[in-house]
Amino acid sequence: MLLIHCPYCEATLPELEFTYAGEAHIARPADPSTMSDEQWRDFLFIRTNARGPHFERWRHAHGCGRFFNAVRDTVSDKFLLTYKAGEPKPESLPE
Amino acid sequence: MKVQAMAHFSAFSLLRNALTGHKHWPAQWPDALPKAEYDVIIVGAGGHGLAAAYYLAKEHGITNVAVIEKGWLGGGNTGRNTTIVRSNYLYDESARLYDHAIDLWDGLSQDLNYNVMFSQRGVMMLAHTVHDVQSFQRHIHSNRLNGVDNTWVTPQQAKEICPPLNISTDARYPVLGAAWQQRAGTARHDAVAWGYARAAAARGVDIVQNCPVTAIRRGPDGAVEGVETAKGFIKAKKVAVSAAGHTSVIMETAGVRLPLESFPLQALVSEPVKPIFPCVVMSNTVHAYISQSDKGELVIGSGTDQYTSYSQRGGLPLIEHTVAAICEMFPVFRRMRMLRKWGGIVDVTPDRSAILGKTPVQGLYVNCGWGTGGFKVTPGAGHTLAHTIARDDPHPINAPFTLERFTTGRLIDEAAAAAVAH
Amino acid sequence: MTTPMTTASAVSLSLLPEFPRYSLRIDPADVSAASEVLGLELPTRPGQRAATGSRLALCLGPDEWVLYTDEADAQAVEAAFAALYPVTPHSLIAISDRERTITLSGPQAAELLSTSCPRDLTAIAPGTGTRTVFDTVQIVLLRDSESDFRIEVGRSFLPHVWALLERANRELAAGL
Amino acid sequence: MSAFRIPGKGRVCHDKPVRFTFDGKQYQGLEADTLASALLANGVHLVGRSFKYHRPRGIVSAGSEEPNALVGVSRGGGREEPNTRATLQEVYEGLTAISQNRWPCLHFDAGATADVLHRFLPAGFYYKTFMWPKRFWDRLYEPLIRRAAGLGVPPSEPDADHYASRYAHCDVLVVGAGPAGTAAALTAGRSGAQVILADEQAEIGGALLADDKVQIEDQTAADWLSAAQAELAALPNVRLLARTTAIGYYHQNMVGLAQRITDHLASPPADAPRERMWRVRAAQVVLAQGAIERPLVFHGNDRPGVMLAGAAQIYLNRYGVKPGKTVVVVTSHDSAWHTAFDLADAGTPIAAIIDTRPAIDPALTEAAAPRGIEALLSHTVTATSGRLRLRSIHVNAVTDGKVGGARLILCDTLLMSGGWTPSLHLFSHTQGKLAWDEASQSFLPDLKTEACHIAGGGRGLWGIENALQDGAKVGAEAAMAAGFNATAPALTTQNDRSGAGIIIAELPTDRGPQSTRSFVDLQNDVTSKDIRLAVHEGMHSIEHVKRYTTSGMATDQGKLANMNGLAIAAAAIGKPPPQVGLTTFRPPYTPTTFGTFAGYHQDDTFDITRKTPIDPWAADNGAVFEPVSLWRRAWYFPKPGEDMHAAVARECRATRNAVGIFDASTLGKIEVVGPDAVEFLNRLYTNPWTKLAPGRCRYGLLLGEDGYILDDGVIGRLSEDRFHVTTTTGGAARVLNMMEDYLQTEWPDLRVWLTSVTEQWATIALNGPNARKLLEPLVEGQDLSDEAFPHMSLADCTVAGFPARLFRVSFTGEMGFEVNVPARHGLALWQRLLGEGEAHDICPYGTETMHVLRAEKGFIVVGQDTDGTVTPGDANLGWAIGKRKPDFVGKRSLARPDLVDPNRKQLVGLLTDDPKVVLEEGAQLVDDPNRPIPMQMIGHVTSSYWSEALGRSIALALVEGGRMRMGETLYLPMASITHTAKVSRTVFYDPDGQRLSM
Ligand SMILES: Cc1cc2nc3c(=O)[nH]c(=O)nc-3n(C[C@H](O)[C@H](O)[C@H](O)COP(=O)(O)OP(=O)(O)OC[C@H]3O[C@@H](n4cnc5c(N)ncnc54)[C@H](O)[C@@H]3O)c2cc1C
Ligand SMILES: NC(=O)c1ccc[n+]([C@@H]2O[C@H](COP(=O)([O-])OP(=O)(O)OC[C@H]3O[C@@H](n4cnc5c(N)ncnc54)[C@H](O)[C@@H]3O)[C@@H](O)[C@H]2O)c1
Ligand SMILES: Cc1cc2nc3c(=O)[nH]c(=O)nc-3n(C[C@H](O)[C@H](O)[C@H](O)COP(=O)(O)O)c2cc1C
Ligand SMILES: [Zn+2]
Repeated sequence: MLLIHCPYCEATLPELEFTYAGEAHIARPADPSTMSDEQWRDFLFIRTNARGPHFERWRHAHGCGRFFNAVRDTVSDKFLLTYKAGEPKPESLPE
Repeated sequence: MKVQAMAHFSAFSLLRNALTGHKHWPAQWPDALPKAEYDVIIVGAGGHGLAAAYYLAKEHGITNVAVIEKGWLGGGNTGRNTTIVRSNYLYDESARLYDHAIDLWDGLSQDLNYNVMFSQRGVMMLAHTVHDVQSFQRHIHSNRLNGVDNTWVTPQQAKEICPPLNISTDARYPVLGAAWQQRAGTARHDAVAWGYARAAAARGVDIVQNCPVTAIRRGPDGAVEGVETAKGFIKAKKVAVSAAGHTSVIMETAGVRLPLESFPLQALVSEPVKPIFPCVVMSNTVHAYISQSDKGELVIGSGTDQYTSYSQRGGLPLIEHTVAAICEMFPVFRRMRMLRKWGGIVDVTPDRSAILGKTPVQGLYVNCGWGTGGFKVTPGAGHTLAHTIARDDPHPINAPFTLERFTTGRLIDEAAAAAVAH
Repeated sequence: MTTPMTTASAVSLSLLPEFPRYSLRIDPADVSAASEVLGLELPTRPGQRAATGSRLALCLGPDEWVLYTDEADAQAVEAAFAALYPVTPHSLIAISDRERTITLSGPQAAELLSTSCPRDLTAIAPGTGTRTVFDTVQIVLLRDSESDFRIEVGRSFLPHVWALLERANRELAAGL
Repeated sequence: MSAFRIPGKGRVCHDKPVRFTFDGKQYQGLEADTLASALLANGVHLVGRSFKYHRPRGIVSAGSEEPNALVGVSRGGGREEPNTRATLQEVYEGLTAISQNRWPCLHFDAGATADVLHRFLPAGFYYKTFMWPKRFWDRLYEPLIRRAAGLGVPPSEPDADHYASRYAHCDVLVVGAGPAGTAAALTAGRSGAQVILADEQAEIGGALLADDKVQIEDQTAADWLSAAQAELAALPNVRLLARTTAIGYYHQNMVGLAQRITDHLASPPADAPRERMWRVRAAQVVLAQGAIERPLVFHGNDRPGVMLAGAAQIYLNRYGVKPGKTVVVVTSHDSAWHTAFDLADAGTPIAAIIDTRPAIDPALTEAAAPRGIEALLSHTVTATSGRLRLRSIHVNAVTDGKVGGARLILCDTLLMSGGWTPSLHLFSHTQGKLAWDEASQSFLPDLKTEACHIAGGGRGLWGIENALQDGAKVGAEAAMAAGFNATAPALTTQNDRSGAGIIIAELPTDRGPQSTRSFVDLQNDVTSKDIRLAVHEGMHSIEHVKRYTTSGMATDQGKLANMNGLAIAAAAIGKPPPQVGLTTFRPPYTPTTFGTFAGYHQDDTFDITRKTPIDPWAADNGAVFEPVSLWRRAWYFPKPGEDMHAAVARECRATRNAVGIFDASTLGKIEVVGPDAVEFLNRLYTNPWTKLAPGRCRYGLLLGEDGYILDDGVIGRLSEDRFHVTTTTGGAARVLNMMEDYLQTEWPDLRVWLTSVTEQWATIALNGPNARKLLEPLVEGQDLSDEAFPHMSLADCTVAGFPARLFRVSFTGEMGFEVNVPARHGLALWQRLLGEGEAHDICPYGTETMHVLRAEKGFIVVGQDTDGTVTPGDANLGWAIGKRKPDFVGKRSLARPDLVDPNRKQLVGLLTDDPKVVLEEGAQLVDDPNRPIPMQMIGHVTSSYWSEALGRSIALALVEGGRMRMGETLYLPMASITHTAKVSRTVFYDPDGQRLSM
């Protein structure tokens, strides 16, 4: 069971309060109708599935209710960072 | 072409070797060093990759083949699954593929000259809700018209087949009936990998272990040129990636992004006990899957964790839930003990069906997306993948399992239809 | 469910009758407006709470509070927020019947909670509260003192939570 | 008192005899005995049979690493269990144990023929055989294999016990309470840190429990331990957990502890759980698991009477039990010498100490001489004899690597020690890295991935003083890392028998490799020969060796076998051990009952059952329930003598002819409030919302971004900025989560707030021509006439005196109302309506009738008529799409090539040619039933009922190009009959909707 730092509650809390919400920074296109079938497929289905640091979303569903972003190493399952939704993708990652 | 003599396995050869102290068994597969070039390279020595190599050699006469494995062969999901084999899938495309596999399973021991312990002890899928009943009936009718055996059994019949089952109507998830596939069952996971490896090696295939493929190299025309590995570059005009949970990482190096996510899937075994569990029971509603192996341990499968991971670990809460569900369905097991639990990395597609075929890159083939349920299809996947590689054209059976379907929307959504795992 | 009595209990459990309760959602930038209307400073950190008279507000998230009051005051609260809406839009929803409240008191109350609540209860100071889970059920947990807690639980989840608490309470009483 | 028990010695209660039975024979033990120590005290070594060859086996160890002494234990009432380790099970009055894996009895086991045939049954033999004739596999070979395999007999009755769980948080968790762990806990505890100290033994103390020579701080080990125990028990910030095994080290310092609570009690209190799972989250973890002694591998090393030397020391000093009458020790480590001395001092003759080493600390040989012990250095054991108990051994000198002639030594007990292996199982669970230590020929902890510390024997330290001092130091480090001020006390000892040794797996032998039977994995009967065979056959990875031979896969998970197996495999492969490496350790550390994992999730609390406020009435009135997601819903209300069909037909009739009342409380309800609420719904749902007037409601359809139907429900506009959204029962949580997701991450600029009110409201639906007549007199504040309150209206008002949110909607095609009242009033309102309804022939109906009535009207049920592959167009819901909206969730997907294919499956009605035939839901449709199998299918039945109103069957089906097939005959081939049906519209009843205002 992971421990997750909620950037809104500013507390590190048990995974049972959180739900995973898929890869982060995949913004819904502003005007989907202009997208080709391939572009739309990429938006819908293509994922990085990174081995190593992975940018992903979580929701503190049974807490403050907020969606937020996280960087987690998918090899060790360790969180490197969490940050609020809407904040830019961090340029560098902590060790 | 160096073809290794394969000692014939039989009770007689076992007897003969016993008398000479088992000194004369040859290696089941030699430790190959990679050559500079092959006709075909298969990345990943899981059951699927090894089977593809075997069928390339056996059915297409292509023996200048290497299977390149980053660790030890069979150490991926092939070596860590709950070994359930069945073919009662809903859609025509799936039913054909999985049933093709069952046809190959039946007789595989003899074909490979390796006892893979394919045991048609039957698979029972429990219906706990009215919705389950509707869904299973849909499967049963569809299967019948597709020539796949699958029948409805009442709770009483289910209990006769599987005596430890609790069919009390007071249960939180009462058994309202079950879908029963008699031809389905289990096989010995390790033996499948080893049997294919040995038979492929005997036909000249090189199996290179401890050799991670780090990238796929493409030429100026975009076509595949070979693979970069920990042991250097190896040339090949045809490369097939069959690396389960790691597929997207490798394919990315060829510039192909896939609709895949890799999740932890856990399984566990109990201490070994005398025979108590005659068949396989699956409950999708509570996410628990159970059978008893020939060695006597209960083999139990769980669901996937919520987050992607390559750690082969998985969390405790899920296991607790699965074990609780098993105890609910089989209250006599509460005093049984868990001996060991482990995780695998399963590659899941949006429609929970596989991707098996050509890719946009010339000479690059992919076999992935089997998620929580690709052990059962090992012979079928290998067989059709070999065909696809050899002819550079899919076999009719795997033709629908393309990448294009994610663009067109022609999904093969078994999960949406039934929320079925394994 | 009527208030059940437990035998051989280590912690005394009771079920409160329904009382006026609201979910307040408002933009964090507008909190002061809501505080003014309510006559109490709404805390802005999840977990904190503030009270005045019969009114108690617990901050559950950056833009979410749960408000408690009594029957006599309910109309006034609703009216005040209704008046605020045209100026400062927000959402105030009556949820008096959505949850039920269980009180736990006794020196072993925290221990009882720890049978199914994954939170570190020492980090929930008296006078604070939080949303969390008990077993697989979402709850709001309020700590009133070292040894007094309240669990707010969705009413259809109450029997499950109650059954678990009773079982664990008997277990605590058995002392093993 | 038996010949093997030393009066007054050890920590057992000599004045508290306890009777128990083993294989039906009664024995006496003492309180604080384990079953193993009690059996040994009675001279019983033979306790079980091995897995494969059914060889007689005795007690080898004194801990959880025991591979042989597994017994069945039962205490009645489904409290029976296989494979219990006699070395951990404490005796209690009345304990009943039996031996396993033997037939007809332990002393004579027919299964032992496998032993005679062992040459034909090497590692992996089954992969090579049993293939011909093919059909014999399922019928003969496999059943035979299965019967021979397995160990104990599984329980046959449901377990009567219950299990518990606990979450705990602490600063320092110490695993293992030997000298190292105890000192660590004391040090950390004194600093004020919250400490948990867990040990799987019945008492804390570890090695100290079995050492009566060492003095700590000028006290005997026992006295020091008592004082330490007392101090720890008195510290309020320390929790001591004996009989508690750390089973797994999970992410971020969460450690699972399995506590055994009642298994040692003769009569457990009723409310006490049998076992408890602790999920401990620790800031710092100290692993002080100690070390496990390695057996030696030699011909015949598995006979009853062959035991680990350290175990014998425990039996002697902790339990006051002598292991046998005449003892020989074979070792490569000093520790076994001390065991021999202790035994000799306690009066057990030691025939010889055989040490493989040519030279050792002279102090040892000097200490042996006065005790009359013959010390044989540079010697080896090459054979043993004795069937059910050791009788003699062959001892040979080894000179320059050459094994000399054998000498026979008579003995009934052979104690062995191949050195010690640090216990790093839990450390390995964290994927921490191990480093090979050449000197000790073992793996030691290296790179850590978690905040953990290893102390004592676990990092290869030897000696009580070392362990104590290391434990204190590490305990202080851990406490400091957790933010406390701690200082390690200097703990000094006297008479600490520290020592050294070399690691040796296989003893030198004069026998040919083919004629030895030297066991590496005792339980699974894996011999050194098997391991070499595996390597010879190309298994060059230790993981392959493990799986091919099954070494390390038994219930002790290789605690005894792995290092010896590795040494032998590495030699055969020709690589040093660290290059070959170990197999992966996995949880649980020792086998743990399923009950412990399940915890409270058993019987009534296995899973949540959500019930509506009206459920008690339904239960009292004979409802049959069905589970729908977590809810239980009333399915139908049979009257005495009615079956489901009759009850549903009656409920349908009553609703169509008079009025039916239905509990719809489980429907999801979300209040959507804010200036941008309408915009939000426009973006989310397919329908247009801008023009919906306050007081009116509309059917809403929600898609996933992939274009498939996800949910539906009625959405009412309460005021300009306020909507009441309903969802399906199963979809409630999912839809709210999806709404929050879009709101928070895609459209944070929208000023909208969402609140779940599912449970706030009890929802009662009234449907039928009498619905308004019944309701009208009870409503205040709203005119119910068609003009004032037409179909698809809503209003806040009062119903029967309760504040209510009233909808005029219909899911049945009859005039319908849905009354929402605060949940506390739901039951009262229901009863009131039923009472008032008597005059209007009211009838309660359940979900089945609801399904029939809506199917008659062609209304879909999401999840039944749709399955995650169905678009609005497929479901005839194209009308629900706001054509002029630029975008909504899922819109773009609807334009994908396959989703505009005219031949997609579309929802149609089906009327069977025989009106009496009710089709099976899920039945498949074909257009030509005479094709061979596999037959091309073109659709399937999604809903099918007997329609009481129409006096015939009706069905809905998804059919390829269905809308173009109106009137076409299709076929439904069943197992023994083929039905025919004509494609029809989906609306079967009252197609013009006249009844809505009747
Ligand atoms: C716990 C669990 C239970 C399951 N239960 C069932 C079940 O009951 N029934 C069922 O049908 N299916 C089940 N499955 C799924 C099934 O195990 C898999 O679908 C199947 O084994 C996949 O086989 P494979 O050969 O494609 O993959 P694997 O066996 O995973 O083989 C892929 C190989 O590729 C190698 N590889 C990866 N990256 C590289 C690289 N860069 N270079 C070289 N080699 C590489 C890996 O090391 C691995 O050996 C289960 C899976 C798990 C984890
Ligand atoms: N024969 C001997 O003389 C002998 C044998 C063993 C150890 N020793 C001495 O003891 C010293 C070791 O002391 P130590 O404290 O490191 O080890 P220890 O063996 O004294 O204590 C380890 C304790 O950890 C417990 N344990 C192990 N795994 C556990 C788990 N998963 N969960 C719960 N409990 C678990 C064991 O029950 C044991 O009580 C050595 O240095 C050695 O000198 C002597
Ligand atoms: C069907 C099946 C049966 C197994 N039975 C046993 C068993 O009896 N004993 C055991 O120790 N492990 C058993 N395992 C688990 C393996 O030891 C191992 O955990 C698994 O292959 C995953 O590998 P890993 O744990 O080395 O990562 C079994 C695995 C499978 C797939
Ligand atoms: Zn939060």
